[in-house]
Amino acid sequence: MKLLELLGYYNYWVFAIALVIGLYAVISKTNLIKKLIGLSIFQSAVFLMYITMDKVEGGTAPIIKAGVEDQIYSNPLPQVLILTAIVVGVSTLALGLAIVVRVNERYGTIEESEILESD
Amino acid sequence: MDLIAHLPALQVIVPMLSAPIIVLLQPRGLAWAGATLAAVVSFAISIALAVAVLGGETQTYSMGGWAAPFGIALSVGGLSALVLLVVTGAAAIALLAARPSIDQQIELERQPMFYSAWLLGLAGLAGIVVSADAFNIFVFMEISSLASYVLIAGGPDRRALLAVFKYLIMGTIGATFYLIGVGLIYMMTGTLNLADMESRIGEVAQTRPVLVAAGFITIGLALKAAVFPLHVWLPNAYTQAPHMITVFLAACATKVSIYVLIRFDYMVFQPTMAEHDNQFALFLMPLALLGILVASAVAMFEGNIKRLLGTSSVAQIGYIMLGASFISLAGVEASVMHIFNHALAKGGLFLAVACIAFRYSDLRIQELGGVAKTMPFSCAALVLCGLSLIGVPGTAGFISKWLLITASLQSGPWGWVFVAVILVSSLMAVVYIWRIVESLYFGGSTNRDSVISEAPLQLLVITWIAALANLYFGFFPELPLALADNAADVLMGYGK
Amino acid sequence: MIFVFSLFLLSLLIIVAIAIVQAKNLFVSVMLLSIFSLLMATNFFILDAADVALTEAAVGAGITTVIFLSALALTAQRERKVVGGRNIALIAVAVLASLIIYATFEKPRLGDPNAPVHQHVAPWYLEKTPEYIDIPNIVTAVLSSYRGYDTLGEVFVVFTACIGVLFILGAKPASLRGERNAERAGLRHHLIPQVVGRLLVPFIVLFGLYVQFHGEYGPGGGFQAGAIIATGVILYALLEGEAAALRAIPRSVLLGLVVGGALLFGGVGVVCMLMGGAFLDYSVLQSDPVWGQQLGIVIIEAGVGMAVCGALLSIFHAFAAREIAQ
Amino acid sequence: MTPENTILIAICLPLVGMLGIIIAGRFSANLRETVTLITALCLVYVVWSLLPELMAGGRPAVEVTQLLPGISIAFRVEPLGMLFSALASGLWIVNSIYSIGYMRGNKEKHQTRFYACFALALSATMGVAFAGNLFTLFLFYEILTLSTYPLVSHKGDANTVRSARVYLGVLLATSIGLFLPAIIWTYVIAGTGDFVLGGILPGKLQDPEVGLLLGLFVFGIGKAAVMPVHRWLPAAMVAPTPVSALLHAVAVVKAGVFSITKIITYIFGIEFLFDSSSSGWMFYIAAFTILAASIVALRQTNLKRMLAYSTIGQLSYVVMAAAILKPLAEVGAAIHMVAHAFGKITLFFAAGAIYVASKKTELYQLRGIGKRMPWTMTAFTIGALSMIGVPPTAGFVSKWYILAGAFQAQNTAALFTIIGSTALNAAYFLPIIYMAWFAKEESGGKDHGEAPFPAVLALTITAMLTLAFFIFNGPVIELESQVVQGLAP
Repeated sequence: MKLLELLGYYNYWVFAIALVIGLYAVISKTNLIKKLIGLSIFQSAVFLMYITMDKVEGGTAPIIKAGVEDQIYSNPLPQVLILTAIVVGVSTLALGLAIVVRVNERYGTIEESEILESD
Repeated sequence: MDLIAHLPALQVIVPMLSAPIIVLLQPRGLAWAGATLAAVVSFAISIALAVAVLGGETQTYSMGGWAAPFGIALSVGGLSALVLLVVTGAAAIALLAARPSIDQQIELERQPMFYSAWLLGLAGLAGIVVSADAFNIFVFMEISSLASYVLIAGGPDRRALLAVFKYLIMGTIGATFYLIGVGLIYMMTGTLNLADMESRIGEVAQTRPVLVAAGFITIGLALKAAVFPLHVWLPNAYTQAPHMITVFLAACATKVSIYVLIRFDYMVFQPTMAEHDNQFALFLMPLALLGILVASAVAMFEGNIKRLLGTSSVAQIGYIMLGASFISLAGVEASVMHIFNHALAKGGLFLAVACIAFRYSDLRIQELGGVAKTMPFSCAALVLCGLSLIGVPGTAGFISKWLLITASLQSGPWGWVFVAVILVSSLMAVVYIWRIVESLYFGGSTNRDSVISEAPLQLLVITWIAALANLYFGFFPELPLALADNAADVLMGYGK
Repeated sequence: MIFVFSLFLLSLLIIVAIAIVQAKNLFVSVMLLSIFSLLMATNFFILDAADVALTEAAVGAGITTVIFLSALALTAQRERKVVGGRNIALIAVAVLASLIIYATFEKPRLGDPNAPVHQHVAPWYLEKTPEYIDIPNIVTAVLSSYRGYDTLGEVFVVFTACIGVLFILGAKPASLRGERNAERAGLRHHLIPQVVGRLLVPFIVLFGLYVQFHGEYGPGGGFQAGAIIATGVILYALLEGEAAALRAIPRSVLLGLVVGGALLFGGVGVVCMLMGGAFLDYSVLQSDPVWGQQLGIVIIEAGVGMAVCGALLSIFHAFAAREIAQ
Repeated sequence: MTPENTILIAICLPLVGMLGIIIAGRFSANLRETVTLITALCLVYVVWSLLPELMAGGRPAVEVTQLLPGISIAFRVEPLGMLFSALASGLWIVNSIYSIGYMRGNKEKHQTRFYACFALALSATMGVAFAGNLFTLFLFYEILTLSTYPLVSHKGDANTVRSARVYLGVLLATSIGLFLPAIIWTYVIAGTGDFVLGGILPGKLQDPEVGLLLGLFVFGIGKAAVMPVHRWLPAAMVAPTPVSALLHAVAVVKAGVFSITKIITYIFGIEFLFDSSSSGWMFYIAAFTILAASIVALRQTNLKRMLAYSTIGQLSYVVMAAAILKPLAEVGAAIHMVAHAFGKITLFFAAGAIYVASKKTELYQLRGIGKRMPWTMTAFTIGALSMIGVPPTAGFVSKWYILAGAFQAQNTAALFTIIGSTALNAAYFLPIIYMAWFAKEESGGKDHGEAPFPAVLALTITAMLTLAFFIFNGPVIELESQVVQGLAP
């Protein structure tokens, strides 16, 4: 049980660390695509947090098996939320990349520092 | 179920389901007509909703027939009704006036997508306002955000792209922070419904995840609401957006985030968490005051008229936050009223700017000398809305400033400091509005032929409707006041 | 054993994340990001979230990577060296990390059946679904009925992104150079990918259809199916060339799919309203409420699948067409 | 026409006139000026028709709208406001006649804007005069400030615009920074801002705060030009002379001292202020302003700037008279508004007439001008004598009442101030009069005669009024005595 407990914390820590790695990339990188890559990590980390909560000891995926009694199922709700969040994430990313492509066309670069100089 | 009962759902569904149809309307002008129709219908729905909740009853709706907390519930009270009026009103007004300006700025073949994104933005904002479910708010927040990125990216200048990229990054960080906060609360309470959260959060209110969640939600929403100093995305985005989009977004986009912030905080955290109201006030009040002063000061020196007005919005958001941070009936009422009145004033101002921009593409103030001679009506509307922004008596802006000052004085020993800040910033507002007026009316008219070439009638008429609304609600503020009263009662009433 | 494996995977996740940020070559970063998503998906699977794992694999590792790569093809491959500003960023994120880790110590421990999330709302779903909706996959039930409104919102997020990308990339490019046009005919001249790919594409599409219609019983549903089918078509486009893919499914059909899917979903909701229920209350569709629910779920899942597949493909083609135009 | 309607008509009439002027301005200058004169005549008729009601003790009042609970736009006519409105509207006619001569004589541009803004300023003046509460007063006070900016910056060159910005900046900054907080404070402690005889503050405010609030009011009402917020008035002298004459001798500056007097009598209450120890400073600051402004005026070389500083000093007479806080002095304050208005408008008219005829603006240029412009300089002499307070001019009457009030209060400082300032006034006016009539004109100057006829007509009328008021002042004193009725001497 100790191991499971540790693992539980470990999941959250990995969430925290991945989150800030992503955020760090967003803040400190000046390449626009790199910023979006950072944003992608940042969002994925949150998915891990949600999914970590749905786990129940001895449980299984929440797909009801006919005729099996006393089966413990994991929580379906966080899964539903994250399904939505994943799609939201990829949508944002696609839009961001489309903007970056246009930035590159109009400015000839995707480095923020160079763009700011040319304006 | 009768039609009235369906109104909260229709408020979102009408613009949302119109959006895919609009994309298919290729022939010239049809997309605009369709989008405008949808927006006007939404506006009518929000008026009906406002009338329905004036009695003080909250309209609720269970999506899919599943009762909360199992399904997603919608609820519309006084506060939501007022914000809905602002959102749908801004969309309807801007769309009604939009065609000439948009024809000028967006290529014809891209217009259907543009108008569709506009409706999606409207649907997203309306969806946030009616929702009573924390996660559902996130989903609609994303619809509205993505749509506004698209709309701003329609700006003709290449700087629009950079502005929108920055907005996208900041907006996504804000939304993700909100999502983390909601996740942490869900972890501790097992529910996503706001009312259910309020009732279940009590026993775990002092646990660390909930404390951290409160922080994440406040910061995330403050980022989306452009509360100083998290506002850096706003002036650029407003400056570079197509003119009519600036009208729409400036009138309502950040206000919806403020609405969520106020609602979440007053409803879920304050009644349950000891000392939270003090922490909330302590956190927001300095930011609000700094925002009011710094942004007003910066606005005095801005060169571009749109950027100036955008920066002034940051200060105005400060007023709204200041009212909210008093945690009192009068404060909340002032804050809610200012949401309404600032939308009127800023929407009108940007409409007038759109009129001017229709004829003069360079919007730097010193380049606009003597424009009043060629566009007397547009400039007069700009002056009228400018007076409202300053808060001159007889305009809508005065009502909320007066309420805010009264609330400040009731807030305790520091009241006079707040009043001083409000007055100083009003003075600064006089200066920056005056700079515009002076240039328009008394500026160098060297190369202006005095042949009157006003903006198209469609644009002008709508601009004047907005300008006169500033006067009307300056003299007859009963309707928004009643809703704001109701909102303040409800917000201050949680947990009591 | 599985926990040790999980521990290992999570550690790897961090290492990969650091590598992504450190890599100077953007192409490498994107490939690593794809691996990051796969690791994430594996983790989700270990945590009993089969549906999410499937989606993360299809969307995160598949579609995201493809879009990133097509954007990279249009921009730069390497990032420039950054000067300054790192320390502030480091301090900011360190504060954030410690704040979150501070919060973890009062969280319910992993898998605790007494955690609030397992006590409230969720048990109701597990208990009542057989009675009200009667489909085995509870995730699908929650997704498409209890929280169907969220899913509708999600479809519209994808829709917004789709028309957004089309709108933004619909602007006329600054310069039109047609010279690369001829070279970009896919991987037709490479024999092995060609053969393997040709074999794979139909299976992927078939698998997608299976996932679509099996969503009520096992992991899967509209999103995953849409993403998987889109992946299949994109693979086809990579093999046979952009033009061939567009011949197979023209742009107008794609747009039709997106609009049709979104309207189908919304339309079901409106029909429910007209038949006297609340918006998206499928029970009123049939005389037997349970059948009504099942019917509604099948239809809206189809709508979701259409919309997601069409949107993702439209986005991909918008980027790919830009590539040719340059 | 009930008295209630009359009030609203008096405020709206100039607005209607303004529209008429704008429309008429598109067709012909003659038509435009006819509209101005007709509007002015109608306004006088409307305003003066209220007089019998007031004399009989009536106080017509009307509430237009309530914005928020407790905050309304309301009007109420009382003797002070009646006097102010009658004065401003009456002199508008004379001033319009003068403007026609001046503006045409100088071939000024933007004349339509000039007449239109003038009408707007008059509407605002009526609003200030009839305001029934502090809020309404403030509203029209600000409209008056804004509507006069285009008049001050009329010339439009860089120097003018800079001065006009000083004008606007000082007036707006003081009104929003000090006047508005004072109003808010009043509403908060009294719960109302209505003008009630005897005041609304007695019993609600303690001692150091009384002085503080009074300070906010006195300095916040920048139009009264109490030092150190007087800088806008010399700056405003860049305006065309008719503007200086009506607005900066009558409407705008009188709106300032009128507001202070009204606030002292109707918000604080004279007796309440007299009894509180922290309000005494107001008297000294006014006395200081009188003397300092007179000394500064001595050193001026430009005629209009000298008149501006003279105005500052004369305005503080009113403030000082009000600050003596005795019934006779309050009557004196009201009468001095009238007396100074007649005298100073005459002086400005004369200065403008000199400018139109000879383009002369500096004092040293005036040598021997009396022979070329006898009508103008005679009027100027009468105005100057009134400023000094020599009988038989209007200035003597008001100074007499103020002195009487000072005796009532046994205020020797007031006595010395009045005597000192009279000497100083004499010191800067008498040399000019002497120079104009008896000095020999420098050779090589422009050959000129009198100013255009309308201008001369106007200044003759006001000079006559200055003389007439010495004798026919009974009704005014009777009316104003109503304000202080029932108060212990």
